[in-house]
Amino acid sequence: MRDRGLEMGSAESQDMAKGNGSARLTLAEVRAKLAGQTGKKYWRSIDELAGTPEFEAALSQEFPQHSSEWIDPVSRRGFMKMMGASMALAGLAGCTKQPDEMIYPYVKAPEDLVLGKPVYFATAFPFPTGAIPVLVKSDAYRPIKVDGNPEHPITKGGSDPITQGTLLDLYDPDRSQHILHRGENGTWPVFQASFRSALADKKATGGEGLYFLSSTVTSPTLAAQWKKAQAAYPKAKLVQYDPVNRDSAYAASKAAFGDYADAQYKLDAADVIVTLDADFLSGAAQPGFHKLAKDYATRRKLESAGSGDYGMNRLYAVESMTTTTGLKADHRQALRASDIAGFAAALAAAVGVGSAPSGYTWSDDAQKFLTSVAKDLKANGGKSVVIPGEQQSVGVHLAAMAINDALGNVGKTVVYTETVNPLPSIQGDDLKSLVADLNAGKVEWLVILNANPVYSAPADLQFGDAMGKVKTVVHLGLHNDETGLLANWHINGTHYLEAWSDARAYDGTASVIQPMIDPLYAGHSAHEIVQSLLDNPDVSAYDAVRDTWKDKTGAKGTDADFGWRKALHDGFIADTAFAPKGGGGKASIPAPAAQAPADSLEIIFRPDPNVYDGRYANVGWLQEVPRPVTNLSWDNAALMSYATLEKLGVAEHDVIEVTLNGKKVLAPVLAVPGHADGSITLHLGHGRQAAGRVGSGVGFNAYQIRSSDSPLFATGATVKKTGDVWGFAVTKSHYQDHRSVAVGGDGSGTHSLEGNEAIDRGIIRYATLEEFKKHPQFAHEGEGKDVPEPTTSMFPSYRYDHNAWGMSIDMNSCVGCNACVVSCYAENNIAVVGKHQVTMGRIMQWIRVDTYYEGDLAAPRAHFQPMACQHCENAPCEQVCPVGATVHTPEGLNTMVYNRCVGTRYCSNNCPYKVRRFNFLLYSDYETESLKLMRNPDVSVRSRGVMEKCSYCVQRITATKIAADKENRLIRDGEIVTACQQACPTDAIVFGNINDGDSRVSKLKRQERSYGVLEDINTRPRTTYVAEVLNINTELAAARGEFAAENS
Amino acid sequence: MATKDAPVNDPMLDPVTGEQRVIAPGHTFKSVTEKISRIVLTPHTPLGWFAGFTLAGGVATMLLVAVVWLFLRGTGIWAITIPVAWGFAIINFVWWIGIGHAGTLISAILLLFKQGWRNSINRFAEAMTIFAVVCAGMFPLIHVGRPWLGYWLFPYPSSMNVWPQFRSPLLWDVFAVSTYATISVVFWYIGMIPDLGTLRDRSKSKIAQFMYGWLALGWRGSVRHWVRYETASLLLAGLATPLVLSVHTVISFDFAVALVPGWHTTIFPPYFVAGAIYSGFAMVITLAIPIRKFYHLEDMITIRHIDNMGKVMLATGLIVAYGYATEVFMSYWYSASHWEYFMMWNRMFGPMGWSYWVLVTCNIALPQLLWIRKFRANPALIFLMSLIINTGMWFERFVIVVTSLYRDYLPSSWGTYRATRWDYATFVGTLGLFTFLFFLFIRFLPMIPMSEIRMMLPQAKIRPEAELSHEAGD
Amino acid sequence: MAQIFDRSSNALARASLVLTGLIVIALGVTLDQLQRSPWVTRQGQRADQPVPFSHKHHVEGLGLQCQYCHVSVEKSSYAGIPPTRTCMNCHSQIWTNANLLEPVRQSWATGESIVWTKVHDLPDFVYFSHEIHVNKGLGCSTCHGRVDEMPIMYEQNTLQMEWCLNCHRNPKVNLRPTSEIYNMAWKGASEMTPVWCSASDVKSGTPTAESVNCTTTDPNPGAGSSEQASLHLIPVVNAQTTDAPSSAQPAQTTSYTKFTSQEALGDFLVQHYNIRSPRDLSSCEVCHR
Amino acid sequence: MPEREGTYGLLAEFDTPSQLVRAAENAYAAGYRRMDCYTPYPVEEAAEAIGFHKNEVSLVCLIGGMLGVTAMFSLETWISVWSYPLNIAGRPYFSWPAFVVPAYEWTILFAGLSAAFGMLALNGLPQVYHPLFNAPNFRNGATSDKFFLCVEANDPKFEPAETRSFLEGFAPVSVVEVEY
Repeated sequence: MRDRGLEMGSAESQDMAKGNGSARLTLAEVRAKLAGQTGKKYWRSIDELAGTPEFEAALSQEFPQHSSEWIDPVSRRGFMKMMGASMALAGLAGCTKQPDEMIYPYVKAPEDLVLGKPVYFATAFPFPTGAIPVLVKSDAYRPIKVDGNPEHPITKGGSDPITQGTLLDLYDPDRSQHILHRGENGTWPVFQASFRSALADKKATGGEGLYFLSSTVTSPTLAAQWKKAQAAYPKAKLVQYDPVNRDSAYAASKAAFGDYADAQYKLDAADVIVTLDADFLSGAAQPGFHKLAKDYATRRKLESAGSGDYGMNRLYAVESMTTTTGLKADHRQALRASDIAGFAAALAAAVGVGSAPSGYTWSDDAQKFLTSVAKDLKANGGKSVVIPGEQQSVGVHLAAMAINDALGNVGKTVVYTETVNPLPSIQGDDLKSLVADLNAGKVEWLVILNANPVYSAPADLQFGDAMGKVKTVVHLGLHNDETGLLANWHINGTHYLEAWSDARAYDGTASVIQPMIDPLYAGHSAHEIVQSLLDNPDVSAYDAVRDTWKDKTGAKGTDADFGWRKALHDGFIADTAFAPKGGGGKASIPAPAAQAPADSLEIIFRPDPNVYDGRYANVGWLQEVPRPVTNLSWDNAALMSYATLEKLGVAEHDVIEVTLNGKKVLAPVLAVPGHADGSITLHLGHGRQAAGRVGSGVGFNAYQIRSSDSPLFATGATVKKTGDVWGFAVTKSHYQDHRSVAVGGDGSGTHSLEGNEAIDRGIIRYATLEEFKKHPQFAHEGEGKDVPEPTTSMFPSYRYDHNAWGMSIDMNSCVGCNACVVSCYAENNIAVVGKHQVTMGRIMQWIRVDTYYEGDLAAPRAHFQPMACQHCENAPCEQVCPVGATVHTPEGLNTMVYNRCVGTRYCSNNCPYKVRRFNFLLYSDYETESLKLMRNPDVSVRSRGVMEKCSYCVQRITATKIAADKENRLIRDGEIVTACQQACPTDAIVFGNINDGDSRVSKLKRQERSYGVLEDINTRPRTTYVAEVLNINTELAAARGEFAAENS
Repeated sequence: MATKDAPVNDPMLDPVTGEQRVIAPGHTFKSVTEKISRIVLTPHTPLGWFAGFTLAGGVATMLLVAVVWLFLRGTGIWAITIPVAWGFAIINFVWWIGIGHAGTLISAILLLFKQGWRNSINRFAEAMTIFAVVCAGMFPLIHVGRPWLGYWLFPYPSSMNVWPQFRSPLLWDVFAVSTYATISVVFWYIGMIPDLGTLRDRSKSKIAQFMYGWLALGWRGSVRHWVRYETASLLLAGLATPLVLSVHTVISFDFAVALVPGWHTTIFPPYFVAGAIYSGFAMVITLAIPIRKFYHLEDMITIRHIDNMGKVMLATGLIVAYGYATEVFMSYWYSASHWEYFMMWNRMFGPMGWSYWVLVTCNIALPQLLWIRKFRANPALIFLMSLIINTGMWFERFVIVVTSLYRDYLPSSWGTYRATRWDYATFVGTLGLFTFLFFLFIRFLPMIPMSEIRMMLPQAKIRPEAELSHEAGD
Repeated sequence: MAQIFDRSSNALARASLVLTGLIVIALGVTLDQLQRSPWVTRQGQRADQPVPFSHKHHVEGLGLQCQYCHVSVEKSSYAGIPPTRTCMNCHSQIWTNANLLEPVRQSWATGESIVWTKVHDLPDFVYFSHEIHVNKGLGCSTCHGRVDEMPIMYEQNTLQMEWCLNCHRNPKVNLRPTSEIYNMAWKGASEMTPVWCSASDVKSGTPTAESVNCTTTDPNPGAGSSEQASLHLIPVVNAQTTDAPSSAQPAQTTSYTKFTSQEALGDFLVQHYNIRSPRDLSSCEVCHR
Repeated sequence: MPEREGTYGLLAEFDTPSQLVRAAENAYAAGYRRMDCYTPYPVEEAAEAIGFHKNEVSLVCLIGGMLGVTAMFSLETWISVWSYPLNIAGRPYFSWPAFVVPAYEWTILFAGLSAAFGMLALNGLPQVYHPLFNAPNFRNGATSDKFFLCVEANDPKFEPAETRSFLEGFAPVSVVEVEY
């Protein structure tokens, strides 16, 4: 196995050299090694379509997968279906009887189980940036939905795509299911025996040569266990490494405080927010995302009626890669990542700390931006905050600290606490020294805990080869991944929903992580492994965790377990939040390195918004859900601005060879509006070799050119055109508007056609705060923005006299993070269709976040619009359905009756919002066992040839109605929560009864800013949008000539 | 039409009117009967027929394969997607139905207008109608996601207590098309009964006699029968006329009733009908010219016919052109609707604008040649023109279906459409099926109605007593 | 020239025409019948089960409550199929070595489920909830028939959509007091079997089960057949006991109405149980999601 | 049908329609009623000659049409208003404008079928066996190029010898006796 493993390694490195060149053979090899089910349709088609080079080559022909069709099992089954179909055609369908179904009752039924009623458990999802407290819906003890814990002070119920996606991660059929020893099946006892005997030898030497390499340790218990172990084996070493880590922040805090510290921002108190490449609105990659997003949004809901500025905050963003944060910002300045340190220093100087960096020159716009931001900050001392980017240099963090300190924000909008992660460390340096020890042959036992360094370590470290020098490598992980395949021992790990552990959230509040289900494949957790170093090796994780928190979860009166049970019930342990450190630390801003020459090309490495550093590469939902900003599904790309595109003389879809200090990678080009010129962003986490059937071979592996010295961004890259072309699965068409003014364009040719149209058509309506104060009715002024009278129709309107369900979406709060989309996938059993189908435009998601770019695509403003079925009262789709498969309910839902649908697709044609989705092929997976466990039992799984769409989560409505009817009462406002609403971290989505004047939704609909999309064609949508209001800095706007046009 | 430029001694010119004759001179009841029935009753089939028949059969088989694959995999094998959820299937459907219309028009409307010249072409025009409807009717069924549930579109007492939804134009189609098919077949068959009698009486082989005998239902040409028969034909014609107009109107409703910009327009019914006749006549010519050559029917299908059909095409072509013009006018200026405006701009200059210009060229520009009489009188040229027009009319439907759908209301969900090999296979396959059926028809049924030709011979004129007595004398 | 056909052919020809018509009609009728036939619906068919469990014996004979086995019928959409333990509660004492019960003991010993064949099998896209039906006054026997008289379980009704709709379009014909849900012999109100009901002044929020008290025995024998009677002597009983089958004792100081027709009773219950309107109940999303 | 014996009638064959018409006219004048002409294409004059003027096909057609429209329109109304009323796109249950189209189609369908089958029925077709087919020359010409006048034996005025000579007065190609 070792040798074959090395072959693998070398084969891989060749492939890496060839970038995403034909990796098929290796892939096949890897898959052969993966012990998992095979031939499951869904997965088969996925990895067939997942953008392997062969496939891409075949894209030119219309139908790539046909070659293989006849031999795959589907078609054979297909033939049976065919027979069935033809019988049916003979008119027998009405009379074909369904086969016998069996009932498997319990032998001993659990006491508290009521079949058919879901149970909710609180736990937490340990993410490197801090625990995300969640509430898990469990049906017959199968977790079927993960959502934010509404009672937790930090998330307040919000979640994010990754948290939602961890559900599919749990049921991923490609998870490693066995312990492997040199490729053969091993057993836990055998491993323990050999491990302990090894330990016994090491005891004498204090654990010399015993190394642990773990992903960031998030569990205080694990930390405690390790500290005990360290005591027992003083010479043993623990190295933590995640390719996306917080080294800059830690280094900065170490410099400032002499000890590691975390910054905790309180945006509810901030009137002015300045981000220095900090993307705090896209997802969990930013520590405290949920709280930050929620606090940010509450200050933009304009609900504090009337007076003054409505308590609205103002957001300035400086960033390199375009992010939702930047696009939501009132003012945005794109800068190369390498310039931001300088900019931060300059900003600091402008507000009176340190001195402006020498030799830095700013563009005119940037200069104006700098001055007015500084001015605004100074004007708002104590009410402002500067947030440095996690993926920015130490300098930026120190500058931010200094500015916040100078402005007196510390203690008000930002506090410093001890670190959320129990064992903070500078991971990059530790990894380097580990590799040094590996190469020096100092390492005898290397135990890798939930990390995948062979894939994700910086290329220059050659981790794979270094690891080859170790006698025994043990790999614990959910998947038998690139690292596992090279290890002597692979131990299948447990998912966080399967095992006991604990973790701390943003503010330090600790949560106990409790298992929702028995380990599906009898996996083992890091706790067990570390525990086996101690003299009581068999202490279970449960006991360890209880022991950690015993004094916080004490007895109450006679009830010994009260505190513990409360902690489990609430999902967090009361008052375990950190106390703020005093003062802002003594941050001195280091002089930034000289500004990189204007014509140099820099590469920025960022975690992928969906699959993060690659650990979620096999989660179909996350692969398929289009990334924010780029709308790119199933791939990563070399992201750059249109200007850079021209400068490099390449076009979108071109495959280029990016060379960075000697290392090369092939990457297809995709333009990103507003991206900083002269730099290319590469998303990490793609190009996996052994992720599984979904994730393997998707995209290219950016780690191949990442170096340990400059892991965040690096200047001095060169680019070469290869002549190949790559088909992207971009879910929104993006054209530039080349129309002359005469035919409705803007004549510039640099604006987005879709964007211009969206504004002209009144789909997007917004105003600046000033305009809003002048014209509160702005959302209804101008052509195409008036609502037809009910009498416009030649028919009398239908009366809805009991409940009338409706939804309101706040365009100000929506940050386009896609949490709602993934949540909808989980709630409604939505199928993953694979790259080819997405490319053809057949993505199945019921809700999507439409992104419209406005203005010059070099520095655009964007608008995010969550779009799902609008449940029009005059639903165009219903009228044209020949079989009445989609009809209106007495409560105004536009229901889709799957089992009545014959699939004419007429409804989709006639839907002006194009929110209907059609099962063009058999998309739902009826075979894979693990996925059956995951499905929501209250929603039908749609088969081939059937239309589907958002149902306002009718299953939840019906459940609530039954509950209410039993008690002969009306449904309370807020009693029904749709899946998207539940997931939304910013409460942008509100659902309820619009006949009830006091319901939140009807209050929102009464707001003057509330408007319906395409209302003027008299569809009477039940979903309405609250128009956006921007709190712009008028001086800056004037200076930069923004909003010249819009001032209506 | 002027006669001077035509040579006076041309036998095909009527010395009195100077017009092109409908039938070449010198034909008797017998010769007509002989000439037409021989084609069917001849014991040795021409090789050319076999060749064509086999070729057509082959292409039809491709259709079969395509459909089987479709049922195996689902409509996903086509290029249809969101937003373009209708593609080739519906385009072909409309196209074929349109072609069918000429048959009914010739047999019904021209009958009502007492256009004698129609007689020699109406039989195979009707046959063409039926086969076209067969090809068309297939599409609504196979294009749905779950074809095996197609019967849900008919109102029948199901155990689910649910019924079709009568507000949907698609359901109107079901009734329109099924009615159209039924009536066309009946009309066709009724019209054939006397000729089947002839075949029965002229065929030598027992089997032929037996088959034609049954089909002729024992027709014996009683004048009483003839009178009822004539009434029935007239009534059927009278019914088929509004029917044929309604059918394409209803089909245009599929689009006109929807709210998609480019579909939602009131001018569709008339210009769909005109378009249908346009393409229909084109197809009649496409068929007539080779047949008349192959079976030497120049006497029955004369230049007069071709010329007239050319005129009809020109006329309908102009109506269609007017339709396009109106569309442009309405969307660019008159409607003052942003949706309409953008739709038309996009249709002409969007990524798929090329298809619009193809259609303009084939349907408006080139057919202007039909003004030239010489052109109309030249079989080869007009045959070519008919092909061009058929292409153009196919593209008209492509433009309507695809270029309206792929960019409609919400810019975020604009898409595109790239036909797959299965789209093409299905379309070409129907062409095969159509010709396949047509070959069977010309081999086993009289493609020109003998009884009606006889009626047009000069001998058919009842002459007064006097001549008769003299005639009786010798 | 001779005739091609002989005389009889004429009759044949005409007959065949007529016949074709008849055949088409016949075919239609057959298919229509077929889709409703037991062959399709399994109505009345007795599947062979691992254990020939007799509801008749357990319910009629031993008088077991429905809920003793189908525990979640009032709490959840599933009525619940009893775990092996429920069987063993008794059969560890009685019939401990009956051959018929071998599968049960097997299951108990091995921990493997007893695999029953589903008798009432709705399609997967139909979402039926026992909970709401039982709580709104639809008794077991309404759908399942006289289970207490079924030695082997079978499907009493077709469970086809049209059958469901019959009731959803006109619930009152099947409504009964929630206290009578488990009464297998319930026949509805009639002259012979009158029902007395009293609505405790219903405010919103009173659970359906408690909003109405009903009894099948005249609450005031004295007052004879008086339609209305105000009672002060009867001791108070709370809703729970009125829920018990045919509780003889209605609540205090409530005026009882006597119902002698299901029509009238149905109307009363529809009003006091807040049964949704037929339009609401026959809306698609009620059963399909 | 009952076996009939003897003569069906006398069949005179002519070459031209004109001769036929003349013969028919005279025969009618001579008081013959039970007779019929057989022609390879419709010769209205001949029908006139033997006194056959109007027929009922139109009436049948009309009835059929009315049946069609009523059937479909009431079906639609019943389904959408009573059987299973559903709120479709906020349209009223009785959306009569939409119901017109199918009703219209069924009008034509029923009318057309009635016209066609009515015609056949009134003509007594199918009748694949007919005594005339016994005539040696009938099937040679009746459906191609010859014109026949048949005076039937059951005509009161029919008198074999007399009628034959009467017919031969019109210079027919032949006069043959047709057996049942």
